[in-house]
Amino acid sequence: MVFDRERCKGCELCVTVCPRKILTLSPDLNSLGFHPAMITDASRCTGCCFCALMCPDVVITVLREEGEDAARADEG
Amino acid sequence: MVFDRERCKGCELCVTVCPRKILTLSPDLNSLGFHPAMITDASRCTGCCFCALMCPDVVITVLREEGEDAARADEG
Amino acid sequence: MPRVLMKGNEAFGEGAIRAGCRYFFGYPITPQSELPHYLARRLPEVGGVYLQAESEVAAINMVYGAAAAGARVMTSSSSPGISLMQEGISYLAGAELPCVIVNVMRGGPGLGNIAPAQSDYFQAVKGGGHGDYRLLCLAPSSVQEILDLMGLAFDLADKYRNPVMVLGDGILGQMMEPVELPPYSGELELPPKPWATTGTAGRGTRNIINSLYIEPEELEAVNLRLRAKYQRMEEEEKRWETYLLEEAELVLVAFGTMARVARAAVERLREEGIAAGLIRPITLYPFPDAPFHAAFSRARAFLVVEMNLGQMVEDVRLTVEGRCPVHFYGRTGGVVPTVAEVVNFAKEVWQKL
Amino acid sequence: MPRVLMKGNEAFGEGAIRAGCRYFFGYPITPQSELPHYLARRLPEVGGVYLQAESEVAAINMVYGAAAAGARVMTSSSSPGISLMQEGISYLAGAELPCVIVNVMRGGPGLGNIAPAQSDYFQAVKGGGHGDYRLLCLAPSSVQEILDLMGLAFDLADKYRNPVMVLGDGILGQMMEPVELPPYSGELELPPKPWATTGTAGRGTRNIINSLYIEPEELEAVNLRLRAKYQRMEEEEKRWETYLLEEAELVLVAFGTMARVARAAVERLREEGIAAGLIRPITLYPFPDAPFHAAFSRARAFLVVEMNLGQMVEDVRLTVEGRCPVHFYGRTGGVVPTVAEVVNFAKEVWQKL
Amino acid sequence: MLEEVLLAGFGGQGILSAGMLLAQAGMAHGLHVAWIPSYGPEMRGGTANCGVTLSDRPISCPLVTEPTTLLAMNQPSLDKFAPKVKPGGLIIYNSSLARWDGELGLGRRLLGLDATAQAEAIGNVRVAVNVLVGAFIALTQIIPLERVKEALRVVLPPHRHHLIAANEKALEVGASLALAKVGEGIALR
Amino acid sequence: MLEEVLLAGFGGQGILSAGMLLAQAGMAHGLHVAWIPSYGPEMRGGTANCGVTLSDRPISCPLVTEPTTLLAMNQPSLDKFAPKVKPGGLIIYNSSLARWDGELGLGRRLLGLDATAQAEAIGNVRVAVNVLVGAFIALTQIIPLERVKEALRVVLPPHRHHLIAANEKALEVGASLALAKVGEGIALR
Amino acid sequence: MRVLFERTRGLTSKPFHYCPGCTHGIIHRLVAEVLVELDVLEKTVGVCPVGCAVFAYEYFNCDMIEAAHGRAPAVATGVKRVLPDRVVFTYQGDGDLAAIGTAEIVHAAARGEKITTIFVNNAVYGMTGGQMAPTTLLGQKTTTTPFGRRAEEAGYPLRVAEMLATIEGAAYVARVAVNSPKNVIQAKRVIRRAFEVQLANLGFSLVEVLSTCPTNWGMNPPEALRWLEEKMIPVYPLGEFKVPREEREHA
Amino acid sequence: MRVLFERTRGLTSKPFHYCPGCTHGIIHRLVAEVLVELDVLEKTVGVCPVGCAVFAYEYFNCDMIEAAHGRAPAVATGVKRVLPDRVVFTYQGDGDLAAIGTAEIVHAAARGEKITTIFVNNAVYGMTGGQMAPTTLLGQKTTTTPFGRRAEEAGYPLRVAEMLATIEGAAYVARVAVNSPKNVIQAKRVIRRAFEVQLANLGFSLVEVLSTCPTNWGMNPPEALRWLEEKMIPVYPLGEFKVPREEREHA
Ligand SMILES: Cc1ncc(C[n+]2csc(CCOP(=O)(O)OP(=O)(O)O)c2C)c(N)n1
Ligand SMILES: Cc1ncc(C[n+]2csc(CCOP(=O)(O)OP(=O)(O)O)c2C)c(N)n1
Ligand code: SF4
Ligand code: SF4
Ligand code: SF4
Ligand code: SF4
Ligand code: SF4
Ligand code: SF4
Ligand SMILES: [Mg+2]
Ligand SMILES: [Mg+2]
Repeated sequence: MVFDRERCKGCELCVTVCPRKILTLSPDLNSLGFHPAMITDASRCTGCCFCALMCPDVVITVLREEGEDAARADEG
Repeated sequence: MVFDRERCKGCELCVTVCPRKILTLSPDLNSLGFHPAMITDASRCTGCCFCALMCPDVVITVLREEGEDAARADEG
Repeated sequence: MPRVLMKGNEAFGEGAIRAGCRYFFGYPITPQSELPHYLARRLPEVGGVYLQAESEVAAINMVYGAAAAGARVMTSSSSPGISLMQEGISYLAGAELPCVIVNVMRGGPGLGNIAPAQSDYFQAVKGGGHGDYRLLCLAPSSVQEILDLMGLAFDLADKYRNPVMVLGDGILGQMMEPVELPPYSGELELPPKPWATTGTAGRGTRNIINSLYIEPEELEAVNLRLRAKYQRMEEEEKRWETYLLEEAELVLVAFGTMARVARAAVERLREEGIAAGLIRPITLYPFPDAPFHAAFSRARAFLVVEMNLGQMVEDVRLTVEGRCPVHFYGRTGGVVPTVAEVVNFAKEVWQKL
Repeated sequence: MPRVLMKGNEAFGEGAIRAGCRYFFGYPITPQSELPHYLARRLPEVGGVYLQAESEVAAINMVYGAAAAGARVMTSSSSPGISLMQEGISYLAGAELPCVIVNVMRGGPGLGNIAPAQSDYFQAVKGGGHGDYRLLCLAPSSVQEILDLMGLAFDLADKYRNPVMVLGDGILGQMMEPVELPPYSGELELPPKPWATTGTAGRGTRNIINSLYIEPEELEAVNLRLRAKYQRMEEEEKRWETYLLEEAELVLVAFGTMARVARAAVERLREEGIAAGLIRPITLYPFPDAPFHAAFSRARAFLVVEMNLGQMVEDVRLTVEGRCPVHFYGRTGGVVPTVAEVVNFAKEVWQKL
Repeated sequence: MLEEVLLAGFGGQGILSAGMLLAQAGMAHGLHVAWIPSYGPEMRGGTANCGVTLSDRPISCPLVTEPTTLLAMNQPSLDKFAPKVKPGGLIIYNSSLARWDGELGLGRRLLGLDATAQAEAIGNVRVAVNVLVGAFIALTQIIPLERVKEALRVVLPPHRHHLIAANEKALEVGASLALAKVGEGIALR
Repeated sequence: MLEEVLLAGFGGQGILSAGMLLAQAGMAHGLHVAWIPSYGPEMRGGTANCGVTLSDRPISCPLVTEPTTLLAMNQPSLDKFAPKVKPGGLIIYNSSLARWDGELGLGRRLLGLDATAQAEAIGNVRVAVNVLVGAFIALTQIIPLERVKEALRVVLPPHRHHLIAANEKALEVGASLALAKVGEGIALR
Repeated sequence: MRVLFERTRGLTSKPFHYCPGCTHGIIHRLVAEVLVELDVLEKTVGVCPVGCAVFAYEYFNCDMIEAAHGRAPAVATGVKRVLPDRVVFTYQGDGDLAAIGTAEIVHAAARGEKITTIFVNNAVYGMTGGQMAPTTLLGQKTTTTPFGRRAEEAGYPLRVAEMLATIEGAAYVARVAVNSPKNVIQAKRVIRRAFEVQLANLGFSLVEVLSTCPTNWGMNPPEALRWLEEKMIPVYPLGEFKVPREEREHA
Repeated sequence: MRVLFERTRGLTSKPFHYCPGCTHGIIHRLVAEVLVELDVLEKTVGVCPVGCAVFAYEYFNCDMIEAAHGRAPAVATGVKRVLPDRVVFTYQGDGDLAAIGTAEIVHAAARGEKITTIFVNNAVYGMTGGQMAPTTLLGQKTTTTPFGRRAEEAGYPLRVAEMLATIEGAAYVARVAVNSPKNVIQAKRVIRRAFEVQLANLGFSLVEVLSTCPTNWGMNPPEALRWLEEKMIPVYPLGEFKVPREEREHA
């Protein structure tokens, strides 16, 4: 997961829709004056992209290590 | 039947819809330059008012002698 | 008298209510939206109707209907929306229907921006629509004056059976200033409108509201009747304010928001020993010529200052008719000339005299 | 050159086609409907598009789109329809899009009538829409000149990236006169429009058509750039015709249809020994001042004749600036002043000199 | 030389085309010409009229407000426009559909021709108006009748060219009737 | 005497109301006042600002382009507007959300107060802006602080009157902090 | 003598200016008769269009307002809001209502404005010389579709009644025709219902009336009746497209 | 590393000016992705509205035109008639399209104009400060319905998709929402279909997208998603209201 911090407006839509509840707002502010979103436990991310689909400011890039998907599937 | 000759524009809608085919255009012109409609055989008129219903210029008044309707009904 | 802090846009609305206006039809646009917001709350309180139209075109035609029905009615918008109303305004003038139209001007042309401007002067005073009509046009320059002129606007509209345009700008609309607001006294007794289309009941004759006269001679007669009205306006309705004009050799001319900047500039120029004065037209149509005639004896130059690239200056030139140089300083696109700019330009003019 | 009898409204259309215009968007209105009728037949023949819009508002915005796409495009209407286009016209000017707008003027205000008039002069030359923009405005006075000026109109529109208004009236639109019509030579080579929004393919950079500049300083810069264009128009594009002006002491001023009546009046006045002459502005904006300056040395009075209650006369007054009396004679509402009327009025002016 | 002709009648009588015919012929003959129709809602009333100006000098105002000649195809047109004809002017009317009983005054001259009847005789009632046009040409000699006949080819759309003969006939009939009436010494009232 | 105050910050910080509070208090104190907000699409950016003019003479132009005082509630506002403050002017900023490290020059004076932290201590983060307002009043003495407190009753809508105490507290805290800093001899940079 | 049919006092005595056989006249009469029969003529304000019916203010024997082209519903809204107890109607052609006035009619319906609209669909712009209307049929020749209306360039006929029937505020929407005595009788019944809906404050009501334009269709009046029957009704079916909710529930 | 999701090149790098959590941003992204996936970005001309999306010309990475308020369909028509082989779309809010622009959208549909309209319904005028829109729900409070929208004065919510689906020239009309990942995925599928309809020259296509306006609804962004789900969708049901004729026949 990569968050383009300076674009984030802290709207929490990603936080709301993440099925794993592993997103939250960072306590510090970006230069726009918003608390940017961050991931708390990247290892639990399923790569479902719900966060990116809902992010109105196209802040999020979702990346996977090759072969990672299978490893995560059993968590589901 | 009374035709307000000077209002008539000779459109023949009354002529077309009269079920008795007793209306026609007069050969002479009114002051608007139209051949006004006229009735050829008032005695055959059923008082159905189709002519008046269709006259776009509200030219026609349909009158009946009292008790005339019954007398005509058998013609129908 | 109680003084309250009021926003210009709200003063347009409250002024209308106190003038007996009970009907507002309009379409939102910045920088005048607080006016509909205010009336959406306030009109129901006084038994009136606030209706948000589907467009400015619909709004001005609803105004036409309500005016035809005999009501005191208004609309308001800002520059692009007023452009859309031009056909309707021409119809209102042609059918001789009274109403008040507020234009809180913004930067143009096109979508422009929402900053304050005065670049719709021509449209307001020369007739932005088709035909030989005129709008009576009022230009307040403070929130208090907005409140006061709205009352005048409705009275003049009824007096002349003509639409009245009240020209503001983004600053006048958005700013808050103290106003004196007497306690609200409720309904006014307004003069009857026997010409209104309210149904024939109790009247017998039919009333018709119309601007179609297929015979040129008839339409010309209507136009001449309208012109007679406009001439009466020219005789009776010219309004203006002057400041230090008596001894003025350099006469600034400005309206609305600009007149406040110009007034401060005049003060500053006087401090620097330059005999400056100010003419502030309050009616833009009819354009007040009297103060110019009063100024000619001493004036060595006029300086017209506007938030546009030179519009009222034409009416000044038409009034001055070459008797004296007429200079112009303007900023446009929503830029407001500062006092310092005006003073500097005025000094340049002065030095070249 | 073959001469054919052609209706003015058709000449607007044929002139446009010969100028390379292939797109027409408009809404029917008397007295210009033969123009869309003509183009509805003619445009498909030359691979063009005739589209009847749902309204004048839609039409002018379709013009905006077609112009943005780089086409030579026009619309036409008559007074009330032109009023409806004012917002769109302001947008076209603000976004610097070239196009041609024909107004075949009729009697106003409001619905007025369909008779010929010239009462939309102010609207055309002072900007009927909002903001500090200007339309280049051409006024033909014969069917031949309609044909010729349409070509000029499209060229000037492209040269300045500005809408051009061509003002006619009911007479010019409805009448037939002989015109010289060279054989139709097909497609023109038109200069490219690298700014047009045609898709980025092959270009790489994005083109944007816009009139929104949220920062006042930016919008002002755009307005100053527009003004520089208008100043260039004032330097390069003023056009006029004079008749017997050299020795004229009484100078008639008229445009369009009225100029023909005025010309006949000048002839009649000369026959009666009065040194009359004529200035016929062909560009109404920019207004041609040169012939006035040429006339000042001899002129004892100007007489402006219009089919309205006094509009161009203001531009004449602004040009004359009090050097000489400016008189006005006008009829309105679709009434056309006769030669006799103009002669009589001119004689009255002359006697009082 | 200036002729300002007003042609007027009912909607279906070919008034506008007859005016164009005159204008086209005048142009071909080297005259300055202008043609202007009445337009707009008037058509709803079922009447049509147009003005044709023929002149040897450039034409100032193409509006025909005081015609030098009126060609009136029906009663309403005759009633409405006859009083507007210039002093000394000419009025030719369709006596099949109109009558004039009153006085005219101002030296105006009046000629009635049974144009509709003549056209029916020719076999096409729509050419009636050209009976009046032919008479006008014959009485004023402003354009050779041949020019007017040639102009039919230009003014009539191709699918109407089969009517050229009937129209030519109407022009001729009108011309000869007019000349005959004048020749008979019948004063034009 | 002329104060042109610019108040600026994020959308939710009560900037516009704080400006109205100043204007209302100024009016009650007999001053000429004017208040003007930034308006329009700027709001989308999440920032808000307004200008308040307080003067003993009629106010010409109510636009505040060169403020004599800036009250900046966040970093973007401080960065954007500090350079526009008049020479010798005053800048009070919310040091909880903004820092100023650079030089100012032109004799401008700078005071940072941890307004957000103070407001949290008072128990309502939304009153933070009034910490700056209180400081402004204390440093300029342009209006008695009592007037400003009274104005709260007028400016706050009735359903917000329960917040009056917190707002008064914020004004007081701001005033005393400012006086303390000045009293401590801390030069306003 | 009994009077079976006479001119209604809902019309003035002014002769119509319409072309011979133009069915605008029939529709005028029906509206006028309904206003008289409902006994509301004296409290009615009518709004005329720009179109051939532009002079309707000379014919309807009640207070009348001439509106700008397409804007009658907005004008009527202004009147009705000021005078809610009056009967307000608009009389509009298909250029007026379905082209330039589209937004105004849609939003009068959306607001459930308590006005009645008589919408005269004659598939053409009558007054201005027979140009294409939004309602012109495919293939129909007009002065601006000289080769017949082609959907590819000029789009499809707009079915106004069907479109407005989707709008909640529209209480009553129907289409009738005046091409035969039977249809005229039905048309009057429907027009009456439309005004009754207004009188009952149920919302917006509109009656689309298929009408002839012999002049611009290039036909004689009886042919025009037939063309309406054979060509228009298949594209514009007659019927009620929306009835007030109460009635729907009882249906 | 595999990229599961990244910013599309259909958008410029310019950060959106929208309020935090405003779903205009999601819709922008979907349109941009579709244009890239259909490989038409370079031949696309977009038309922006006046409304919060007024700056869309800074975001879509293709040629863009700023239209007057409500007139985008007319502007797009002008473009498409000149450049029939280009892809032309309008992006419009509910004030822009369903109020002032009603006539233009209805007639673009009636003409079967080969353009695609993305219609963002957020039940409010966002840009101008939260006034009532034609789509505002009954009871919803806005700055011009301070006591909640009442049908009696302010009329009923306008169902644009249903209304336009009655129009013959409208080839594809659908309503989607962007309040959940599932709906966003569906929205993209529908937007893609709409552009495919244009590419296949089948006529006019419109996708109504239910969108949030947290700022003017007075909610935080997650609450706004919920309000859309619970309040808007019941009034504005999702689905396809019109599909191209061929597909209907195969259905
Ligand atoms: C703003 C404006 N645009 C155009 C016109 C010209 N115009 C007058 S009536 C009309 C159309 C008439 O057609 P319709 O509404 O169908 O009525 P009909 O004549 O067929 O009864 C038009 C385009 C006008 N008067 N005003
Ligand atoms: C002619 C005109 N009228 C009004 C406006 C003001 N205006 C700008 S945007 C807008 C409405 C925006 O609402 P919507 O279309 O729903 O878009 P949103 O902001 O909600 O996305 C209005 C009324 C304008 N710019 N031009
Ligand atoms: S990709 Fe899915 S699981 Fe991972 S952070 Fe985003 S929403 Fe949560
Ligand atoms: S959805 Fe996007 S903008 Fe909103 S908090 Fe998450 S990353 Fe930031
Ligand atoms: S009333 Fe009936 S039968 Fe009698 S004339 Fe009329 S249509 Fe014929
Ligand atoms: S329908 Fe009326 S106008 Fe037509 S011919 Fe019969 S009476 Fe005359
Ligand atoms: S033009 Fe058509 S609609 Fe108009 S009056 Fe004539 S027949 Fe009727
Ligand atoms: S006002 Fe509403 S629609 Fe506009 S950007 Fe903000 S949240 Fe989005
Ligand atoms: Mg029609
Ligand atoms: Mg919206």
